[in-house]
Amino acid sequence: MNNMEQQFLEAGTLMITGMVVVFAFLSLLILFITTVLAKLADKYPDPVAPTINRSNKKKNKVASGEVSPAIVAAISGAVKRYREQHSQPNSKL
Amino acid sequence: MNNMEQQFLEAGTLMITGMVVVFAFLSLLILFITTVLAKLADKYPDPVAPTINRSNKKKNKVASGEVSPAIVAAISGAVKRYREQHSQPNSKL
Amino acid sequence: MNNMEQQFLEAGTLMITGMVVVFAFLSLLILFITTVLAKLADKYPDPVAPTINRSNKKKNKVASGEVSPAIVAAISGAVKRYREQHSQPNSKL
Amino acid sequence: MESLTKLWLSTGLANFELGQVIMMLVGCGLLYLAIARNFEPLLLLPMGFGAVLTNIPVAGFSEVGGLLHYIYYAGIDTGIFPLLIFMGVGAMTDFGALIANPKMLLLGAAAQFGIFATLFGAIALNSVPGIEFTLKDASAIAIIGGADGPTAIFLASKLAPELLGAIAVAAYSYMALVPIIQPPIMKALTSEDERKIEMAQLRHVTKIEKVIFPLGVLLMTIFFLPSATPLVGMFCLGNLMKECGVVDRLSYTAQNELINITTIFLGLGVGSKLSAHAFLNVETLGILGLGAIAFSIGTASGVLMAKAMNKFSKVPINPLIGAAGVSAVPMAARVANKVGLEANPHNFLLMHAMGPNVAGVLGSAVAAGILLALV
Amino acid sequence: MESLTKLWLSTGLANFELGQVIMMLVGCGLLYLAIARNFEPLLLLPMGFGAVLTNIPVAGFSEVGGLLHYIYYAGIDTGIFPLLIFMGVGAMTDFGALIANPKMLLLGAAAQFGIFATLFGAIALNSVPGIEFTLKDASAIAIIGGADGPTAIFLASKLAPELLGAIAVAAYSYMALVPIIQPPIMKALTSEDERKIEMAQLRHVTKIEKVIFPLGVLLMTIFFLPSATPLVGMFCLGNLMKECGVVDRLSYTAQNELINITTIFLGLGVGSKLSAHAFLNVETLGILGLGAIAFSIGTASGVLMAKAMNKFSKVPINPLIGAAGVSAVPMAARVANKVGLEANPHNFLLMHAMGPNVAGVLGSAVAAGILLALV
Amino acid sequence: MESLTKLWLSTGLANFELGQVIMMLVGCGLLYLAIARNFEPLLLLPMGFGAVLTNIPVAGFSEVGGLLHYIYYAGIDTGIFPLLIFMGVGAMTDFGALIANPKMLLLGAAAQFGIFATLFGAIALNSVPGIEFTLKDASAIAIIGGADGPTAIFLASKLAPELLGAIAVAAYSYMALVPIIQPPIMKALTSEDERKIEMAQLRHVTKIEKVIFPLGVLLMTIFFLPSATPLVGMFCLGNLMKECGVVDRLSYTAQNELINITTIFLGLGVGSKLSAHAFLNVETLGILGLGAIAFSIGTASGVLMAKAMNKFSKVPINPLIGAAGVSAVPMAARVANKVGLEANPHNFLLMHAMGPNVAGVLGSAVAAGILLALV
Ligand code: NA
Ligand code: NA
Ligand code: NA
Repeated sequence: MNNMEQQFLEAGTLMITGMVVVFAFLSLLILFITTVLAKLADKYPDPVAPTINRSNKKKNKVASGEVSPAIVAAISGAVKRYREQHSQPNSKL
Repeated sequence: MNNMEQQFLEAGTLMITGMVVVFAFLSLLILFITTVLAKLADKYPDPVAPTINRSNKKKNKVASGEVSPAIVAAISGAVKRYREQHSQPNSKL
Repeated sequence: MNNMEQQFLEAGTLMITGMVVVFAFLSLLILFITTVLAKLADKYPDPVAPTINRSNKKKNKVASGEVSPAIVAAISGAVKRYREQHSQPNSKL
Repeated sequence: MESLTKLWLSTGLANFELGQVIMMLVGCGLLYLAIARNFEPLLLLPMGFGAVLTNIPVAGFSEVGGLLHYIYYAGIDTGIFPLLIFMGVGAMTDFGALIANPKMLLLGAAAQFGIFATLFGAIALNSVPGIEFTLKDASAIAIIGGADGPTAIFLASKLAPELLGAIAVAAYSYMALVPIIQPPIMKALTSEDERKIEMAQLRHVTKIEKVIFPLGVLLMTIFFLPSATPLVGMFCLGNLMKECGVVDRLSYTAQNELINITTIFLGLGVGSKLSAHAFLNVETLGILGLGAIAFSIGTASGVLMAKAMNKFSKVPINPLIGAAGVSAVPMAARVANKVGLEANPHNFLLMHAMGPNVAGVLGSAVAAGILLALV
Repeated sequence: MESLTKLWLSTGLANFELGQVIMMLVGCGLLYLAIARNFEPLLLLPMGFGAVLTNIPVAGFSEVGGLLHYIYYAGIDTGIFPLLIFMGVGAMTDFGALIANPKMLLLGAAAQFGIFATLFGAIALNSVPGIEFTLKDASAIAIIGGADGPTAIFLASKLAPELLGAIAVAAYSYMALVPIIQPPIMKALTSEDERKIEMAQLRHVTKIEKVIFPLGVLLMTIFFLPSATPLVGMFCLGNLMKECGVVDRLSYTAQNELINITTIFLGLGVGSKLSAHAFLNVETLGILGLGAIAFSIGTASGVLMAKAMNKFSKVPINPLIGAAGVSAVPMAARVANKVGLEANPHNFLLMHAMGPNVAGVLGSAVAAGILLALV
Repeated sequence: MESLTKLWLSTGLANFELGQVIMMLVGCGLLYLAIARNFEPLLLLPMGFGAVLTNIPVAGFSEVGGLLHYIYYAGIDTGIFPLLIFMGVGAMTDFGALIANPKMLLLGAAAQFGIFATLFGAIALNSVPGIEFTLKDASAIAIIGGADGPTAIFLASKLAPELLGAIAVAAYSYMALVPIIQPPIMKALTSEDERKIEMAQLRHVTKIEKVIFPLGVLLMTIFFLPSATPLVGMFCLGNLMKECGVVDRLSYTAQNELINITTIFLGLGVGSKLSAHAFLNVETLGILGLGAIAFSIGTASGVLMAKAMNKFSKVPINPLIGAAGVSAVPMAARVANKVGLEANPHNFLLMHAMGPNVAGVLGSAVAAGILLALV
């Protein structure tokens, strides 16, 4: 058996082993998600957001996660400006 | 004198020396604060803030340190969003 | 020729060589700017900003680069506050 | 006069070797791709710049005492930089789409076929005169098919450091070319009807699932493939910091300052391996060719696996999302979305494609671990 | 087949030693405390993760060439990481409350009795078979009573590096337990009336005082205790950067990016010392026990000193704030405030407790310097 | 008793040497200049603090195992810190004003005469007993005239590391003194009429020019002066990151966190070279004197060159902007603006002075390259 044949054999073994292990590993991960994680999700559900409160709030004031796009644009500009003010050219550093 | 007795003796000496030095050191620091710093505070008082100006300002516009909580909430959200926009998932880094 | 004379000679040579090279180098850079860069600037002008659109926009909403100074002040304060909230004293780190 | 001669002898013009000139042009080419074509600029820009610097005659950037020498040996030879990048990427990654639809992991597994098939190709290339790839070389090259930059750099630094430059260039180039390479393959392997398939909305994923997931992944890697734990471990650390919600300041730093600083240095350090000696040979052509093959086979395997799964699945699966299994986050997912929209304007696949997309990151880290363990 | 055998022999399952499994569980325990119980998560999360990583068989995280090996030797063995953390903490600390009421320094001094008394306990424990603490070991353990993480890590890395893992775990655990450990001691040693004492409002502190204070502290440390200058010096540098007002960008970086990056690495590096060999022995139990003693004695000493001072002081002093003298900034001050509010709903002690609290940081740095100089 | 003796023998008081005391006072002087006088505080504050720390007896900050020892050898001896600073400065620099008016480069060239003329002065000083400057020493001193901190530190670390402390102190002190040193020279060399000259508005500079400019500068440096490529290369990398617009997150990090972290360490490391042995000798006086000469000659050369150019130029050139050619960005440009406004309240020279100002940065990096190549 010459060298190249041997290398092909090695590569072939590696390919088969590799794909088997990759599939086995990620399949186990599926199992982990569908069993362990699913059970945990049942047992520890996310706390329900106080929806009634929220919709009331929304009418009165802007909730922190729901800023209007115009304000976001204005603020993004301001933040950028703020940052630029704090990184003035200062070659003598 | 066996080994353990000697160690106790060392530990005891260390305890006494240690507490004496800690108290001495921090007492000197008290002295430093009540003499040197106090004198410096007298000699170089903080510049008085122009209070009249300020209260006028306050009526007309929001001073930078006194943003209303609602705006702070809105901005905090916006800043967070801004930051998130600048740290998008990019696995190919 | 004693040592110091020799050193003066070296320093003099260095001075002349140095100034010649500095001038030559930066003059070449002038050439580079006036030829290569100028040509590039002609060939690839900056895309013209859609000015008509912009002035319309401006009337309706605050563009991101043109936030009013009052808002910038408010936001700068808020950003500062936000940052401070996120860097609370925590000596136990 | 003597002084001017000395100065002339110290100029680049008097010392250039042809190889250095060519490699500088390669560096400039990378800068062009980064800046003008927006090809993975975060890494190709510092990498191209590093390639220019390392080939400057006389300056000695990559010799003992030179800046790039320090950067390479401190951060890349040790594997530290790619691992820090991986931590930051972990802190940017949302596994929600994958947890909601775990079968997508099979697509991330299938796409790794590109890696292992390429091993064959690399050995076959040894029949070309001037090319002599060991199995280690072949493995380092094949990982390009994983479409994951830090994984490729980490593996290459361990298995074939002398090929690192060419491998990194190929890896990032093909990742940038995802929108060009993948669509024809995706369209060739799917019917119009398949591309039109709409998928069911994903369920809500709870916080506890997201927190435990990285720990579970790490645990399984520890059990079955410890050689992959440097990569998977740092990735899971970053993801845990993001999801746990109690160390936001660390998570924020890992996703921003730390990854930015590391990216600059990683790029420069990888660029420093782009010397004429290491790059200008027929092996580099082989690497570029094999990389393209790995990438294409990976894409095809993902699509074919998704087609097969669609056959046997109760809920419909659009085969296009299989292509996202190569990783190249988030570009491959966006490509799947785009091709899907072309067939059906109401078909938004982006979130569905994020599942196989992040599965592909895990898949290629697992593949890298297998290669490290066996080669 | 041969390949599968090789792969199996490279798995964690085939190579686990019992000690490694147990230490991984310890690491998971730290992660649980950090995430689910919010116990000092900024350090316990990376520390727990480091403990898991370092105990992975085959992977070699803490062997030459491994990531944690580099982190430990570059940053902890050299003392650099704790000193950078101390600089950042200095840049976060406001000495205003202490300057306004300097007598509080005596409380910060008294609370260090916990440290020195523990030296005795450690020597006494030597009579237990299997425990053999040298005076250096005892000193490194006793510093847990200082309730200051970086100080404990710095001292342990100099005096007893092989105990570093256990000492760090104990130090951060007890600091997280401040709200549970301290209140019973505080209540046992004070009467209801004492807990109700309201304190006079603090005077305004000028800028010049705040700027000169860190310089004065450094100067005195130089004169009397140079061995404490690494800790005190970096702390004062951070504080000076904060207060001087002319290097805000440096101060901001020291308090944020730099301390965050260092915290991640410090946690991982400390975690890497949590190997079975170094942790799973009776000495660790001794360390946990002695740490609890040191902490409790420190709390008690602070309260008793405050009671004594209240007797002789013209202005009333609430003895509860003495407990804040152990440091554990700002948690101990908050605990004093909370216990005070329970006795008297109008009694806000938080600002008053910040004085002894930051005094405790200086006190334990001084104590560390004494131990470094004499042991 | 024995213990107290041991403690006393470990105090600073028992171990002080006179030189250490004096050097600490020098360090405090730097802190004073930084904080109270706002003299280049970003660097003088950590530098002054480092000077205090390194002279503490017993503590061993700059001995093997000490913090400053690690900082110095990792970052300054290798040249890494000044190069990172230069990258950050490049990312902060806008070459627009220079590209719009490229003749300004001649002013940046002329101002370097201060550097080369000082070489003469340094040799002449060798006739003073106790001073013995080699040509390397003289070159490292002369670069102070370049008014560029990182360049001075980089060159000194290569040519005369034992003079590094004094050179850095002198360089930053004179840069801070720009508003005091320059105006008299500028007024002495110009007439009232010349100072009143208003300059034409600058043309718009396109994006492509700004992107290609740093690459052109680097290319020319590679061709003609490879020894300057470490400085020029990192500067151009920073500038390219800023201008190209595709790696904003890297550019932002280079200008902020990375440069801030490096600045803290650079200052401490430079300060660690301020030992009595290296600083308290007549050579330091020589360095301070020569630095002042270099600075003044540089300013004068710039102004005279601008006068000459004004004679031959079609568009008017205000000679004041020549003084900005020494660099000291942006202070020198502001000084030119201020002196111009004094003569003519409608004369805004700031943007015009930015051209020679940034040209001066390139000029002194070129001068440093020449000195590295020839000395
Ligand atoms: Na992949
Ligand atoms: Na303490
Ligand atoms: Na200059």
